[in-house]
Amino acid sequence: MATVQTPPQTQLTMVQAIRSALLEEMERDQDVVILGEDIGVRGGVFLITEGLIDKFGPERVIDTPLAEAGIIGAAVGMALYGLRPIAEIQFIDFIFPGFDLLVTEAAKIRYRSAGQFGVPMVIRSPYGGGVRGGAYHSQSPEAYFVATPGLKVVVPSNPYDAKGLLIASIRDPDPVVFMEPKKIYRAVKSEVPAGPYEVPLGKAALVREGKHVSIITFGAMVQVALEAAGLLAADGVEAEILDLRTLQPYDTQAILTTVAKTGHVVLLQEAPRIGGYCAEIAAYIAEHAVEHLEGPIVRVAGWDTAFPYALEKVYMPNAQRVVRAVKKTLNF
Amino acid sequence: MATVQTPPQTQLTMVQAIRSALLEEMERDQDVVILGEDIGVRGGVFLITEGLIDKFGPERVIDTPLAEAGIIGAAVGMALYGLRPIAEIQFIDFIFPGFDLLVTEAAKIRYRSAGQFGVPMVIRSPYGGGVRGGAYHSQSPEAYFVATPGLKVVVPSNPYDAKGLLIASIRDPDPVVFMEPKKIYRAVKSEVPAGPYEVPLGKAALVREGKHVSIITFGAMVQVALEAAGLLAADGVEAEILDLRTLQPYDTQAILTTVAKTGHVVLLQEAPRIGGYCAEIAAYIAEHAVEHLEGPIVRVAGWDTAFPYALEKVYMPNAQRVVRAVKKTLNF
Amino acid sequence: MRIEPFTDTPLSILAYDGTPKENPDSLGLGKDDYLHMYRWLVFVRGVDDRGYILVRQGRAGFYAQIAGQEAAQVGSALPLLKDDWMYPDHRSQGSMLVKGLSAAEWFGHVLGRTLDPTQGRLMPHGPGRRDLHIVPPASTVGNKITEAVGTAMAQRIKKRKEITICYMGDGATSEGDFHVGMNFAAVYQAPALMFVQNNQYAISMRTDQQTRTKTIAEKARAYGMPGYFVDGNDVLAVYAVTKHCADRARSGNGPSLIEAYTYRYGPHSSADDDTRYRPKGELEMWRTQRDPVTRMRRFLELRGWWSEEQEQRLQAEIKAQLAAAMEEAEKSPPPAPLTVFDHVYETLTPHLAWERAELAAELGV
Amino acid sequence: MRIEPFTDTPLSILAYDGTPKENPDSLGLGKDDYLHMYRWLVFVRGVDDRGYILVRQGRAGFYAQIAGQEAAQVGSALPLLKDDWMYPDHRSQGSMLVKGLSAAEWFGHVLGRTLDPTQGRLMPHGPGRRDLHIVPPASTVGNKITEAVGTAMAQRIKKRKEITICYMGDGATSEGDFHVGMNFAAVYQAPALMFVQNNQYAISMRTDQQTRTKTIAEKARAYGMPGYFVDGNDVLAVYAVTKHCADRARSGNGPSLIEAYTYRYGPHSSADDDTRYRPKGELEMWRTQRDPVTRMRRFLELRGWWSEEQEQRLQAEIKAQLAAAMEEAEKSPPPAPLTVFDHVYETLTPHLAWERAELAAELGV
Ligand SMILES: Cc1ncc(C[n+]2csc(CCOP(=O)(O)OP(=O)(O)O)c2C)c(N)n1
Ligand SMILES: Cc1ncc(C[n+]2csc(CCOP(=O)(O)OP(=O)(O)O)c2C)c(N)n1
Ligand SMILES: [Mg+2]
Ligand SMILES: [Mg+2]
Repeated sequence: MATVQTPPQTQLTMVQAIRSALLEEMERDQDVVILGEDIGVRGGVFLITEGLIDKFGPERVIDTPLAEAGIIGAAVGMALYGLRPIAEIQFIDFIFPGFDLLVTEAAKIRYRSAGQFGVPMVIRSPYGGGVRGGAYHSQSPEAYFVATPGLKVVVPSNPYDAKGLLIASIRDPDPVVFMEPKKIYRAVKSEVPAGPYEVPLGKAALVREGKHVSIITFGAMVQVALEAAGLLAADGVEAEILDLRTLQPYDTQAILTTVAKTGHVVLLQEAPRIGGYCAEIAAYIAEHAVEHLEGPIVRVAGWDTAFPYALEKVYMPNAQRVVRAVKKTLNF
Repeated sequence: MATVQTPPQTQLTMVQAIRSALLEEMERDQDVVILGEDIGVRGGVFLITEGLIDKFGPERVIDTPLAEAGIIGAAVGMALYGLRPIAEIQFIDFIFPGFDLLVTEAAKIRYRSAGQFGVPMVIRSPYGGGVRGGAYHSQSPEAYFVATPGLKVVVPSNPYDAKGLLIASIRDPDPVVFMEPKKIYRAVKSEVPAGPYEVPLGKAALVREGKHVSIITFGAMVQVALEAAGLLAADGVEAEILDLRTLQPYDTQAILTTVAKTGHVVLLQEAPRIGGYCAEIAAYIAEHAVEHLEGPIVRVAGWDTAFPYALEKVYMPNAQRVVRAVKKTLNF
Repeated sequence: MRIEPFTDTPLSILAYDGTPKENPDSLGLGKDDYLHMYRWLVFVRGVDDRGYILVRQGRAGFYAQIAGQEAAQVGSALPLLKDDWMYPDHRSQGSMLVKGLSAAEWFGHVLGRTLDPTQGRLMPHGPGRRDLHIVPPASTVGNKITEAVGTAMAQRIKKRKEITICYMGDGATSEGDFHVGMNFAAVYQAPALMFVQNNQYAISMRTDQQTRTKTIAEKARAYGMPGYFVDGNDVLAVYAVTKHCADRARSGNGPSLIEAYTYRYGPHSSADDDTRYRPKGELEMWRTQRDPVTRMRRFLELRGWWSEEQEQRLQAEIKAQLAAAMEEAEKSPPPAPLTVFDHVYETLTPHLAWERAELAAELGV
Repeated sequence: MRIEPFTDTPLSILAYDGTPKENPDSLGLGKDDYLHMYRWLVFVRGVDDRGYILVRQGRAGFYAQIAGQEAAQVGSALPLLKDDWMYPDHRSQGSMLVKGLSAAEWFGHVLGRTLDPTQGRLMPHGPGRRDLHIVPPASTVGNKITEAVGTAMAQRIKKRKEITICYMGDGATSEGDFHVGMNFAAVYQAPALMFVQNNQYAISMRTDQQTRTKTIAEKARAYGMPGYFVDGNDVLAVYAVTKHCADRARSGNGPSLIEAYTYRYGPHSSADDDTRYRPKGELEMWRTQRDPVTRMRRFLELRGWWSEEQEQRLQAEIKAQLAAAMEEAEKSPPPAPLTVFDHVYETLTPHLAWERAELAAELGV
């Protein structure tokens, strides 16, 4: 991890941390532009881009018509030209009208041009449940992006990482899908330095050390893992928590290390289980660390349904479910 | 499996078998309509719908404008109304402009209407490599569909199954993505009965028995697995081959049975490895059958790149790679 | 009113003050019909006001008001027949109520109770009802347009004399699905009404930021389809144009685009802060000078068909009706936890059955 | 020729027989320019003919011929300046060649050799070249339109006097991305030329099955953008209209849609059987009476600038040039196996490095 440089630190929410990354990168580099629905005068529906249009004008803070294919497509065309566009998708559930531009174009142009063209762009978007958003304001579609070679996929779990990962994503030469856990947009604060810094892509963070079981997760679920670890500790079970931070490319070394240490694995995600991201981690472990496993790899995930509105609480993974999963693998 | 009823059997290719399923189901049920690009007078680019427009007219064999969102969206609207549309996507690489209609609408309407509305439709489309199709006529995007609750996903590996699975899909009350391995459209023949029959969704087929290792795969890769099994047999290794046929919902029982029997697993798919479908199978086994594993679960897959044109042979999984994977898990 | 496509100014029958510019009786309507229409305007406004209160009370997670757009919704839904299909968008509850959804169901929907025909599955911007041929809207803007056209194509294939109406906002016309759906509708001459409520904003984006055309209606030119530009706050004009297009579609003469020019009074939704983007005075102007409910009332008064006393009686009657509906909704229980697994597929897959058992164990049920 | 949008008949300068309907010199072109244009027409036809042979020899997996559409491509590419950007589609090799791609590179592309600037990564319907600002097309119809507009928006943001041209077929205009791209281009007044080669078919689908409008050009009305309908087999008319729109865009006056009405002689691609859907006689009519190359030649002959002898000399010269180009392409090796991992990302990820090592072990390299 890049050394954190400078003194002026403040307690910021994730919204504030992300906004400060945008602001500082736009100040640093004229080629950084942002585009999306309602990001100008409205400041974005979560106010992440508040005030940026006043500072940088409508040519660099581009309010767009209501068309995700246009937002992503235009961003790709800008990136090919040499700008560094950051596209906002208002909720990640609405990325699908522009999905073709993402998987067919953004992800593959470097490859199909044999490296002549690159697509240095970021798509940032709030994802996930817990805000009474129902089926179309709650999804966690990371599995689609990860199954697409050419994309990088980043999910911060706290304000410090959010800023550093976003800056690293903006500076990255390849397209990055940056998924922001909206449930904790304002719920969690952390120390965030005032100047620019990078949290490198591809590196996981060990957010809790433990010796009995490894809980591997990311994004908003890190909070749930921490809560579970608290409950487990009361029972004498010390859980190690690995926050992947980057889902693609993921930190294989960190995964192997924790699995070798504990021998027990629980994987935790919000998305439905079948075909979800954690399947990849399970598969990786089953191929490369099977000799360390002392119990089944248990997945805790959203149920394999659409995301419900009234039954949201029943749907979302919670600490109790994680505890049960841990016991399942430990008592194997 | 439904008992196969009737005498007149003929050797058919997959193209012919699929065509006969369409023809017979359209004869049986007035509500079955087909729609897609060039499926009318042109008979489809692979001639699967050849002659159907003459038989059923342009109201039931609907040549569409060039817009996959329209094809899928119109099919959804027809299905909601009570028809049984079968939408053809000319190549599955081109499903993405209509992806939103598939994952946001087709997959979720039954759920969001609390069962009031169903979407009994089939999307059939050729997939996969081996035809010099390059990045956009070769993909195997099943992982996206499987990660979407509400969709069923079916991939036949031979003409007999193709017909029976397609008929079962047409009659199924839920949306089915039916992926046709175009590499073996005309390469493999099998006995196909003349009348209608169903191969039930959700049931795998054991295409080869063996005791040392389980190769779990589907679609065009079944041929590769068989070739590998031949090579292995020469070395005294008896591979069991499970053809999943339905990827969602998949046949957990068949998987557990073969894993318990052999203790060694190789998973084989054409798509890139990371986040691919086989990860789900690995995860399932690692959760529910870890006690039977005597070696790592090894995945053989496409490389994690876009699909190349000139280097297609280097890209596609082949029997040698499967053999190497088998040895890796056996010599563990 | 001559009903012509592609006019520069909105087609209208009533002036802003309710004076008829021409005799609306040529529409074939009589006193009872006018009173009926007015009652609907007052009723849907009442339902919406009550519904919105639930969010402010913290009892609902979301609400998108229709206030200001009642005439567009009532006027376009009244010409529909029982067998016609409706694809509402996230701001069409007025149309749904006219089509047959009950106020109690709407409140049940907003509260996420089992009285909701969609069982609390959706954020509250629209349930559906199969028997009424109302398809439940999703949040996603625009992607019901191609489906609505597919339904209309099916109606034509089955040679039924039915039509399908599809509601969308001005913002939705920027999505690719608008284009694809319009084109399919025209190519197949599907009996579809593409009904745009142009309330001048898509959240914060004004229509002139959304598109460079002066009207939405003229976009129909790109599809060889007629496009009608109508005053969306004039319930009679909306009714007349919709009826005209419905008849046309029903008799096999193909689809139409209708743009109802209107204005929303509330924020985009309960999560919005509209003071950030609305120019000062604009809202007040529309509310005081162009209100669709008041306009129709003035018309009735000019005809001598409506009095202050009748108004008060109507208000009281609706108030009571809505109180009863709310009570019914509140009594309705929320969906049971294990129902979360229902209706992913028609029948439970083995995997879902396993998950259901896991949850049952967790809950001890 | 007055260059006006939304005409009912295609704008043209040369009659089918090559007679000028009006003096084309008003375009500011002289003899050398006309000869230059003609040479390009002959050259791109020659390249294409040779390229197609490779499929018939089984040395390429796919080919989409441009025969019949040479004037549309040459006429629209010639007005471009060096810094302008080009987004070709799957049938635009004529334009790419004019923009600077060499014939040898094209053949290398068709053969999948390293001479291909895109290193055999794509099915052969178009390489790209960064230094020439040619973006490599994908197969997917229509999805480069929004990107092209993004590039044009960037050119405007950076205050460059450049423009971007985006090629597409008639079929592509049915995709949602066409709509979205057109709308963005108009809203931001991006310096973009949306150039439609209407060759009357999208594989088997005739334009009248694709849309209900008479022309593609009139679709521009839905975006508040001018739409020009031009005879795509008249290289002078295409040149004139494109130049007009390019100048307009370059001086900050926004985008245009251009529909070049043309015809393809070959099947859709080497995998197609066009006899299944083409009406009898149609192809022959176009080939014998409206050929774009012949038409320009007749014009030159009428002016007394071209003889049979000059023609033969040109043909021979190009033949030799292409033989050399083909030889160069054939000498170029196919890409090395391990390069399959290059350029997924700018740098190899650990996972790809591991896969690369696996393949190296497999190949013993
Ligand atoms: C595809 C998609 N993109 C973005 C959103 C977020 N969103 C919800 S409503 C809305 C504006 C809709 O405007 P309009 O179509 O004019 O309808 P109105 O809300 O004004 O009735 C937006 C951007 C969404 N729901 N779906
Ligand atoms: C999104 C998408 N759908 C379908 C196809 C298959 N396909 C390739 S070219 C083509 C027709 C294109 O027609 P048009 O745009 O008129 O261009 P033309 O080939 O006539 O030059 C089709 C349907 C595709 N490549 N991409
Ligand atoms: Mg609006
Ligand atoms: Mg064409």
